[in-house]
Amino acid sequence: MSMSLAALVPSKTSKSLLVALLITGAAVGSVGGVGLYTFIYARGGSYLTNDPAACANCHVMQDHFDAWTKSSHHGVAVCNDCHTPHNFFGKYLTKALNGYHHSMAFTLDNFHEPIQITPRNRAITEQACRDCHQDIVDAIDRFHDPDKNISCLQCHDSVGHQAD
Amino acid sequence: LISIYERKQEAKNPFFRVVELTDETEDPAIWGKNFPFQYDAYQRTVDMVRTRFGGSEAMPRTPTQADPRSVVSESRLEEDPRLVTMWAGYAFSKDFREERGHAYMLEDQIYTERQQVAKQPGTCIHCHASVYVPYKKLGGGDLIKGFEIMNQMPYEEAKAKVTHPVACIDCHDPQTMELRVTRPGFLEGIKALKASQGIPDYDPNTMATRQEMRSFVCGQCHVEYYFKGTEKRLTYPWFKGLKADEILAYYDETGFKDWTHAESGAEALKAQHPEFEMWNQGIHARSGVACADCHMPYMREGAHKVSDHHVRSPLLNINRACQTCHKFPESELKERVELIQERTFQMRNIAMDALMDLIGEIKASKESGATDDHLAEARACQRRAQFLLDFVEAENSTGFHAPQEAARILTLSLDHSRRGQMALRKSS
Amino acid sequence: LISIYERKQEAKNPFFRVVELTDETEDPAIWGKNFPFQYDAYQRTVDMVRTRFGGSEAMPRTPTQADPRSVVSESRLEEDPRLVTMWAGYAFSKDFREERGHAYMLEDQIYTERQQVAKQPGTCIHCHASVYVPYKKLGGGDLIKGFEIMNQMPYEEAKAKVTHPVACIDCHDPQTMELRVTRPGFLEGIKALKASQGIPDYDPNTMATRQEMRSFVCGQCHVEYYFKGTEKRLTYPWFKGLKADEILAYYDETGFKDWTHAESGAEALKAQHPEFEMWNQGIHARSGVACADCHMPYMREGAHKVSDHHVRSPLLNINRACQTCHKFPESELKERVELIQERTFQMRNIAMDALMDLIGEIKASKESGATDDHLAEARACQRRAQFLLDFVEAENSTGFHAPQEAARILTLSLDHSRRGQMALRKSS
Ligand code: HEC
Ligand code: HEC
Ligand code: HEC
Ligand code: HEC
Ligand code: HEC
Ligand code: HEC
Ligand code: HEC
Ligand code: HEC
Ligand code: HEC
Ligand code: HEC
Ligand code: HEC
Ligand code: HEC
Ligand code: HEC
Ligand code: HEC
Ligand SMILES: [Ca+2]
Ligand SMILES: [Ca+2]
Repeated sequence: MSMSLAALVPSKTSKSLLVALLITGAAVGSVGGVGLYTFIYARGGSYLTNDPAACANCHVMQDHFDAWTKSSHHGVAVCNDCHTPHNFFGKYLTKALNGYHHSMAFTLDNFHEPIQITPRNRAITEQACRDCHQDIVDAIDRFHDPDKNISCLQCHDSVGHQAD
Repeated sequence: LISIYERKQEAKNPFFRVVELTDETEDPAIWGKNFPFQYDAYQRTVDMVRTRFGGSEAMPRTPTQADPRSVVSESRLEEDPRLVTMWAGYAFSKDFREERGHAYMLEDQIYTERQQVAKQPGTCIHCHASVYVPYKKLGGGDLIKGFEIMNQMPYEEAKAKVTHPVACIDCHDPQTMELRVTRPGFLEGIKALKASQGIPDYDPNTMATRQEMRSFVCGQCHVEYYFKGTEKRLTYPWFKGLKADEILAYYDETGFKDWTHAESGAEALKAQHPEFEMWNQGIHARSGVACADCHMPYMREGAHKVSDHHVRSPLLNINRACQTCHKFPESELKERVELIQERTFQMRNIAMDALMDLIGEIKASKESGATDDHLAEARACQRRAQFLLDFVEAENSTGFHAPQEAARILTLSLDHSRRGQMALRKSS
Repeated sequence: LISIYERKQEAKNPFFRVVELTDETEDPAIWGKNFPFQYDAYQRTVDMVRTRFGGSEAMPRTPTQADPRSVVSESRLEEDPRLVTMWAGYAFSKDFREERGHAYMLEDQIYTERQQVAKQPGTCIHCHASVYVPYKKLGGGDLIKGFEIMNQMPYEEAKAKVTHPVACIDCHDPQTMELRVTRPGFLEGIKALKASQGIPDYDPNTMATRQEMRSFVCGQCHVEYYFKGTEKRLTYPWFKGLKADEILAYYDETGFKDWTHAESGAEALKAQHPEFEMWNQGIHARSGVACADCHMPYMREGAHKVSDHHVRSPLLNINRACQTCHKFPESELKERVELIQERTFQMRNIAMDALMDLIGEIKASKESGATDDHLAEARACQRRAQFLLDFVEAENSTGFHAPQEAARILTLSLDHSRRGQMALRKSS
């Protein structure tokens, strides 16, 4: 378990963040309870499906949904293809983590706007690009340590969300 | 919990039509009953917060009979006395302050000392009050006629016809809430501009896109202007284009001058707040980014999005104003703007020093007996150098709206000052 | 079907290690056996295509004994004879051409007429040939030592030690193919720059990010430089920073001059291709966009992606070079660049005319008997005005790499010319 966790959670910081979140959730029962309630009522359960429209259940996701419908990947990738790891465990852990975090944020209404992707989720998205495009990027990355890989998003940040 | 429930409700009812609005409803408080978010924000334009080069700072003062204001903004003349020399003999050399929020526009115009040293016409009101209803009343239903009548009134008389600073009705159709241009100055100016580009009979209210309107409503006032002829008709000098040198060419052709410079005798021009013109030369306009995108960005109020009617410096609201398009940290975006502004300010200061040199030299030559003939070319250079410099100086973004274009204009200005100095040398 | 199968094969083997590469493999054709896509593109730098301000145009010429080239690029001196005046008395006034692709770098250096009018040191070779292996050989395995030895050779002798224009080995580690900096000039220059910023012992090869290396490999040569001392050590003048005025301050402090101006007697400086320095002041560098992103954009080759080793003007490749980041039509992007360039060019011309005036006046004063004392200040102004103007003139993007900064430098230049003219006036 610890090994697979390390594989799912890219950095130490986000790992301890995860642990902290889980502990906080358990210890502070009332907050956790509200979070759970929100999760259900605000159809946080939509995190568990692959339907992009489900993400847009939260109106704060509407813009991203709209922008996705105009993007080059509209026909080839849904939200989860880019925003969750491409393995079973990681996928549902990430969903749970994000689902919990976003439900809390949505309820407390205290998040930064415009919404910004977290470093952890950014890394997951980068990995998603690499998974699908393994072949084509091989030439440009094969000569480097994985931590010296060039960031896809530096040039292609709009593939999933095209503005207008 | 409650908050989620409320939001689900809100999303279904973006506003409640509490009162009926008509084309005569001037008071924004009444509009505010239907649109409380917009009205609340609109009222916050009283806030005074300084940025490195913009915003405004609250300077306490002792109210007097003539001027009851207890708070004004910084005097730009005290900050930079070279401005007094640049405008010698003109009302601006008496009083010129950092501009502040829309809430102050009427009182700041009424009480500026510029009113005491020169008789102003009713034309002034066009951009400092809600004039839509008053114009229509004066014109018996005809906006343009009302405009013409008020232009020719003395300021004191015109002032009594208006009540509010710019209000909802000046930018919105009360039935549909769509944006509209209500200012004759802009309607005529943009028509002339479009005509010069081969587009006849242009009318923004029927022909502009929604995104264009999000800048045109601001272009109603944030523009260079002059009072044409004895009727003092408000005119936007866009007949040859919107660039500073094109506007100068128009003034040169028509032989217009604002005043005669007290120290040098040059026929001088004053440029004022050409935000619309400069923005038009920048990369943002070219990319379709409107004034409202940065100065009235969308903000979320519960489940729906509203335009922030607290019109102000975007640097006081970087996350909403810039981060929707630029995914850099706030501190980085602020630094980018300030770097652009610092560079502009350095160039502006260089051009200003050169102008001071030129004015000083013309003055000295005059005093030592040079004839008007001898001074003619140097004075023409001063006129040009001064207008171009003032165009950037008066533009309120300190170069941000079009950094390279501002620099180009300052280069032209500096070169005219240089040539003026050379001309004196040749003729002496 | 076959083609899909082939691509899948290719994808798994994006390159075949056909030959073993070592730190002595100089010939790019050998590297090309392993990396045919990169090698093919690399060879295409022989193409000559003109853009509005860049690229290059093939001008036929009759080969001579002294200069066997049958095609050269445009003479910049013929295009703008003011350059001849600016560089009067210096080799550049004899021959200066539009630069062209990497394939030509060695022959263009060998045959420029500048070689005929002045004795050049071996230092020149640093940026015009593949020197990594020759340096190491000369230095007995020590790169820096080899560099020092070649610097002090006469050009003719040094030339004989090299064979290729810049080659794979100058930018790549043959084992890992990772980027590396091989040029002593850059290694020492960046170290001094970082030291001035409080970072000691900076070594790009161990401390830079991959993205930084995508610019540093170009910064090896596309920089301002001078030959220091009698050892003619190639030096990048970055001790006070990378900006034009900071570099000028460094030269002023060290009292360096490139030559004495033939017409005015000023101790003049020549600026050369400061692309790296200017790019550093621009918004692209600030946003992390590297030289290679625009000049070597990725291209698709069958089943994989490679960097386009046909290094050239991005305007000849807008879709790959710009459109990944900027979703505007090609024509619009081209217009944006050209608008920036036209503005830069206008300001450059204004600054150039002012410099011509100044040089003309100093010359006239000198001829009518003014003493060196009288001319000192005007000459100092010329030195400054000229270096700053040349910094923008010599920078090959015509302002694009940092539009507002280029304008700022030109404004400083223009002001120095103006002050020089004033100084003459005061002293006469
Ligand atoms: C093809 C990949 C892809 C798909 C499909 C995709 N996204 Fe994204 N998303 C991204 C990338 C890449 C970013 C980060 C953008 C950046 O950093 O500039 C991102 C960022 C976000 C953000 C954070 C906003 C920001 O700008 O940082 C949200 C919220 C989001 N996506 C939601 C969604 C939703 C909801 C869907 C489905 C409707 C979706 N995404 C589909 C790639 C994708
Ligand atoms: C319960 C409402 C809700 C639902 C459903 C929802 N989101 Fe979000 N999402 C939010 C909120 C609120 C934020 C802002 C959180 C913050 O910035 O702290 C957010 C932020 C994000 C971010 C950027 C911040 C980060 O954590 O990286 C991404 C990416 C994202 N959502 C993707 C998705 C995807 C994909 C789905 C569907 C599988 C989805 N969201 C469904 C409410 C929701
Ligand atoms: C679910 C698989 C999947 C994921 C995840 C994915 N892509 Fe793609 N992508 C595709 C497919 C399929 C295509 C279209 C077919 C093709 O040309 O390969 C495509 C096309 C593209 C294109 C060409 C079209 C364009 O927009 O210019 C780019 C670039 C690209 N992807 C980059 C990315 C990046 C960057 C990411 C991560 C943010 C990403 N992709 C994530 C499957 C994916
Ligand atoms: C420095 C900029 C840059 C970076 C970084 C970058 N790309 Fe690209 N990418 C490009 C350009 C430019 C093209 C267009 C190539 C062409 O049209 O020939 C491209 C093309 C692609 C394509 C093929 C589109 C097609 O024609 O089908 C895919 C897929 C892709 N990139 C994915 C990625 C992924 C995944 C990463 C990260 C590993 C990445 N890119 C990193 C610039 C970049
Ligand atoms: C891309 C964003 C953007 C656009 C578009 C834009 N501005 Fe600005 N504006 C700014 C910034 C940034 C400043 C500098 C604020 C400061 O110095 O505090 C500024 C300054 C101003 C100021 C002075 C504000 C003050 O605080 O003193 C005015 C007035 C102004 N703009 C009006 C306009 C008008 C009118 C338009 C359209 C014709 C416009 N702006 C378009 C970003 C923008
Ligand atoms: C074409 C529109 C327009 C007209 C006409 C106009 N103004 Fe203004 N005025 C503005 C705008 C926009 C500002 C804010 C920008 C600025 O201060 O540069 C402003 C600012 C001011 C200010 C505050 C800043 C300062 O200059 O001290 C005063 C006072 C003022 N105007 C007085 C007048 C007077 C007096 C007249 C008539 C002679 C007049 N205005 C005519 C648009 C106009
Ligand atoms: C009816 C004329 C009028 C219209 C329309 C108008 N303004 Fe103004 N604006 C002014 C005047 C006058 C001032 C200066 C008020 C003062 O200093 O008392 C001003 C001040 C400002 C300021 C300076 C605030 C500060 O803190 O320094 C900004 C920013 C601004 N306007 C932006 C806009 C934008 C954006 C629009 C369109 C959405 C707009 N204005 C429409 C007349 C107008
Ligand atoms: C200086 C011009 C100006 C003034 C004055 C003004 N507005 Fe607006 N208003 C705008 C702009 C610009 C928009 C954005 C319209 C669009 O996107 O089409 C807007 C949008 C709106 C909207 C549509 C929803 C939204 O927020 O985008 C409402 C409702 C509104 N305004 C109400 C008001 C009310 C009430 C007042 C007076 C208290 C007022 N406005 C004063 C310029 C103005
Ligand atoms: C609606 C989108 C949008 C908004 C809002 C916006 N920008 Fe931009 N910005 C752009 C575009 C588009 C460009 C042109 C470059 C490009 O194509 O990416 C640009 C270019 C720039 C540049 C480089 C050009 C230059 O003049 O140096 C800076 C700096 C900049 N923006 C800062 C800001 C700041 C600060 C704000 C907020 C006050 C802002 N922008 C708001 C879209 C926007
Ligand atoms: C954002 C894109 C971009 C980046 C980054 C960039 N350049 Fe350029 N460069 C251009 C453009 C555009 C031109 C103008 C080409 C023309 O006029 O044809 C240019 C011109 C040039 C030229 C002259 C080319 C010619 O055709 O004559 C050289 C040399 C050059 N750049 C080198 C560099 C170096 C070295 C760097 C990094 C230190 C760099 N560039 C970074 C876009 C870029
Ligand atoms: C070893 C020195 C050296 C290195 C390293 C180098 N260049 Fe050059 N570059 C030159 C020389 C010398 C020329 C001029 C050749 C000529 O005119 O004969 C040149 C010419 C160019 C041109 C002009 C092409 C034209 O058509 O006008 C561009 C663009 C350019 N280089 C970009 C780059 C970029 C980008 C890099 C890094 C990826 C780079 N250079 C690395 C020395 C170098
Ligand atoms: C620090 C690196 C560097 C050094 C040292 C250097 N060059 Fe260059 N040279 C370049 C670059 C980069 C270019 C292409 C950019 C340009 O022409 O502005 C170039 C272009 C040229 C050109 C073609 C354009 C022209 O100017 O006509 C000639 C010829 C030339 N160099 C000769 C020389 C000679 C002779 C020397 C020694 C006195 C020398 N170079 C030293 C980097 C260098
Ligand atoms: C002037 C510098 C320069 C020269 C010379 C040069 N390259 Fe490169 N090369 C680069 C840059 C920059 C990259 C991009 C590296 C990165 O992204 O980390 C690159 C990348 C590569 C790659 C990795 C895959 C790719 O295309 O991105 C290969 C393989 C390669 N070069 C081979 C060669 C060969 C073979 C030669 C000689 C024929 C050569 N290079 C000459 C600068 C150079
Ligand atoms: C890897 C991404 C990337 C590439 C490639 C790129 N740019 Fe940009 N460009 C940017 C960013 C980032 C900005 C800064 C504004 C912003 O934040 O959007 C910018 C700003 C600009 C601006 C406005 C700034 C100014 O100086 O006026 C122009 C114009 C521009 N780019 C043109 C180009 C052209 C032309 C090319 C190709 C030769 C190019 N860009 C290549 C990312 C890129
Ligand atoms: Ca202000
Ligand atoms: Ca060239």
